[in-house]
Amino acid sequence: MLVGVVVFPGSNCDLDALWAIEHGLGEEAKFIWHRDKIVSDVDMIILPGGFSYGDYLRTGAFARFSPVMESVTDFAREGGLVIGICNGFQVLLEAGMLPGALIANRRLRFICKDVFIRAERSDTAFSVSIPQGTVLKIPIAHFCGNYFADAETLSRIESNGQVLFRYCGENGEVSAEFNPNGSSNNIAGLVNERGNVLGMMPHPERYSEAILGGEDGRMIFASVREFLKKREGAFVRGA
Amino acid sequence: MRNFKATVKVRKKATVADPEGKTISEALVRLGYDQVKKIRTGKVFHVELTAENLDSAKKTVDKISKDILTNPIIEIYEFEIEECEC
Amino acid sequence: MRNFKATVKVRKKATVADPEGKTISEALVRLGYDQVKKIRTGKVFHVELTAENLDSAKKTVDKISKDILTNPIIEIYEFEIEECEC
Amino acid sequence: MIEPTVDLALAIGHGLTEEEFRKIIEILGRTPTFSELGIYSVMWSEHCSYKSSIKYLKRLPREGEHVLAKAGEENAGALDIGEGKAVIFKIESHNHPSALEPYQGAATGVGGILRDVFSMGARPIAAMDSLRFGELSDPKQQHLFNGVVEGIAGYGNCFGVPTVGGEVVFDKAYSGNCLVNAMAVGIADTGKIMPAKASGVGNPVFILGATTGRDGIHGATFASVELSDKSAEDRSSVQIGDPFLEKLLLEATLEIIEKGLAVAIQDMGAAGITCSSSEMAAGGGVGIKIDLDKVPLRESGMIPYEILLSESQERMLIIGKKGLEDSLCEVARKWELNIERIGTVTEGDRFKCLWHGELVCDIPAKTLVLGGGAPIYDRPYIRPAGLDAINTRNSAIETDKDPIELLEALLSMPSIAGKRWVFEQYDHQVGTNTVIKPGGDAALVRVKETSKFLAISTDCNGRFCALDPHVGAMQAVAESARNVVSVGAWPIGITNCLNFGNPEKPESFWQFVRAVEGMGEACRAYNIPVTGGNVSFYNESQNGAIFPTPVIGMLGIIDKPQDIIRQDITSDLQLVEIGECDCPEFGGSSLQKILFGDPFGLPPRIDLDREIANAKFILSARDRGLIEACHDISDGGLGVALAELCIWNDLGASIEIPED
Repeated sequence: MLVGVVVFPGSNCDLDALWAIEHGLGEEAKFIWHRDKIVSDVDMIILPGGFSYGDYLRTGAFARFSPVMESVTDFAREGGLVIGICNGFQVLLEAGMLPGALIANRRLRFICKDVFIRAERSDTAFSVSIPQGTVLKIPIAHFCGNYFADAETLSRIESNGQVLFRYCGENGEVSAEFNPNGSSNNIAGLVNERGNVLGMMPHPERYSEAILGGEDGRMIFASVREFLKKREGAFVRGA
Repeated sequence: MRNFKATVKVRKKATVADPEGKTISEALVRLGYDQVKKIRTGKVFHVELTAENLDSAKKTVDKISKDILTNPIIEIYEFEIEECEC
Repeated sequence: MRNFKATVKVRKKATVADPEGKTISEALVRLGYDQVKKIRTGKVFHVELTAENLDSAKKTVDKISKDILTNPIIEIYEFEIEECEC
Repeated sequence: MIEPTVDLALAIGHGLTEEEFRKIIEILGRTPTFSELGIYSVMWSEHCSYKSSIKYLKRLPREGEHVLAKAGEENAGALDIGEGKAVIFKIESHNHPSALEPYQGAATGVGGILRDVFSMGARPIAAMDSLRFGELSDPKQQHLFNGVVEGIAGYGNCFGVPTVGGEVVFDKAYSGNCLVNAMAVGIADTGKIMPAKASGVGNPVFILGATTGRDGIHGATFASVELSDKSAEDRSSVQIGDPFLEKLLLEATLEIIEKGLAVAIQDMGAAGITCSSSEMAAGGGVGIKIDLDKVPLRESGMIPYEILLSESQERMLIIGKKGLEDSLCEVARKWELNIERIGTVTEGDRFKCLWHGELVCDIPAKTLVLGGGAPIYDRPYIRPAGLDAINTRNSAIETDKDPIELLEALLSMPSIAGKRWVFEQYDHQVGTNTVIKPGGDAALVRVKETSKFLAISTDCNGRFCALDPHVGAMQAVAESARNVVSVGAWPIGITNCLNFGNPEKPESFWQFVRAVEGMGEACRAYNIPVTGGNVSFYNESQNGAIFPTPVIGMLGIIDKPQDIIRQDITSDLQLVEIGECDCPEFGGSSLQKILFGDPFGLPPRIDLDREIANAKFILSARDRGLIEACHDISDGGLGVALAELCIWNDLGASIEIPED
């Protein structure tokens, strides 16, 4: 399996994502510079965390105009699997590939800590090997992680079952007490209607090796491998 | 080409939460300014640009505001523009 | 008591660098808006307050702007105020 | 700004003494131009020349088998950690700018220390911050504390370096003059460390990064000026940091070094172009000619004086290789950075600058720098008159207060209480190397592509140093060592940030001399080198001088994952105290502060041989698998140490103190 990690000017979790795929998952990964096109042999794309363009104007506001985003959109349109992590999630929202927006955390402070998230579905490419209801411990690190969507959009993504991860307590209970940043409905990660594009605020690449304090993040990457293997018996692009 | 100066004001739609505005108004009341009822925050961009005439300058500023300076899902914008020697 | 609405605009002093404004203007030029010569960013506060009269409302808004909304070391402010029913 | 005529009054106004002004005239054989006067005033300021401190810094142990770059030779210290890797590290202060504008002061402090590290070809893998403010009950101190933490977070998080620890201390001694010391640690390939010495006549000189403005002029001299209302009008010199540009600068600089396109690189810190180019020239024994017309400017109407002294942030001076200029510029363009050739390495030893074709500066580079012509002073020092009375006052404590109440009072002191509110604002996990997260004794980060781990600790107890700077400095080194040993590492070297008062006051300078002696003695005992650091004098204000505060930044090394001692314990374990507590010592203690306020008596005695024996004992017990966790007993004593271990692990403990 070959993973393409996109690098925007200001991305700072790109090295981490590459390392997690190579050393955490034991698969191949390569960087894709924001000005290049994506070569066809990539099985999944990661838009990594960081501060693309310094998060100036709005987080991800300029990254979405990078030349590479055209081919990221095409790749997704043809069913390719895309994960946007933290800043990467913000870029997907600005590019209109996922509904809603991310605004400043409720208490206006940058938050870096472990949180628990509950997997709402186990039938997406990103969660086939994560039983529904499983609680994962994964760290967050952001200032603008407060997911917002207007009432109509919110009810649509809930009824479509697009919400993949929700902030919760250690035993999976979803409540305001365990909502670190004020996100609507405790949303921590959601997929597009087709289910092949995931945006999530927590950083799975930071908990893909035991020595760093957790391995729950690797389960998301492992799900993608499992999904691709099961579907075609070989790694062929297209969901 | 002539020089123009625009002031673009961008702020959150009324339906969108404004954590910064809420925090500041709470702090002000705590400091004794209880006349303050509500605060909403926003951004302002002071743009200097060149254009053929006022009309085309307006079109450019409007396009920039709509496509880039504003996230239509959560924000609205307004702008003023005038010629200047700057 | 009567209701007033003020718009306080805060921005960096001209001598102080504005990395955000610089990055936005460079990005716009790269996106083809080469008419854009310069951008300076700032904040805007939409304040709703009550006061005896316009004069005391002005005094309050000025004090709030000077003491809290502005960092006098690197920022300057200006504001407009008007009565409203809001 | 039109150029004033140069005379003694103007020189005095620039912080130069009459004797220094005469020496400049003697060197040049004429009166200096306005630009040259500005250059000498900055290069001979305390901040750049170390003129009051170098006499004593030279006596510190700087040798060591692992030392790759000795203190003062390069931008930062460098130690070989094996497996082809070197650790590059340094700590620096940004005290005065932070007192004026806390957010930007702290942010640009972090930016500056990061550049020192990556200009040598090392990717920063950890940052630490040692902060000191007045009492937290004072709203002004809350404003400073809040702004400094947000500034460190704002810069470090965007740049992408994990801020993995440090310390925060609150004491009224720092109310008029906060301390913001920032440390950075990076990893480079031992064979690819980029020097800061210019070489190769004819090689091009480039300026890479931000454009140049008027910000920070007098920054260097400003750092050597006591904070008083007089310095209020210097406020316009506030420097603004751009962490996004710094991230591009990092990637471009590392790529330039990786591709062998440069012979020397130095970041532009205090005194901007002047300091970097003159130090690079003097260090390499060559000349440098700069054409100021070529320097990309952010503001109009700037004159040579301003361009040369500007401290605009996020700029690098690079000595390229003749013939490879285009490839160097290509790397800069890839990362969307300004790059401009502004000069050339020349024969001889002159630092020359042209403006509109006219020579505005022609100085022997060596005469500007430390170790060259910069003045060296042998300042008088004398033990403070009142210290005997303070030291002889009995510090034994008899109190009828309930010990549990006192323990709770200690635990709720802001200096001792948990710092989660601080480090949760720092991204302390970016880089996926953080093995032990902030909040413990020392931070621990792994070194990718090796089996090694680096423990990092910053420590100093200002109250101990106020009572006896010599013992206080030894305690600071020993405390850092206890912290790195607590996570299973052995000390390999230190950097230091020496925060002191006015060196022209003999009583204040006595504190500095004694502290440096103590630090040297302790490092010799641990057989570790001092790899460099920073001296910050004039930390005084109307409220008087701060506690003498020699902050130690120590690195320890762990060779394999099994050697890590974590602090997460399970129940029913035995608690063992290593080392004796043969007599009560409360001089300078936090308990003393709660009960009596200002420090008096003597600080706790220190026996370095016993400290090292304890450390060796712990690591050998660890080797036999006998240790689950280890925590050093420091501020607040045994009670606080036990309480912290329990709090960290949501566990209780029952303690019986044997009678004998």
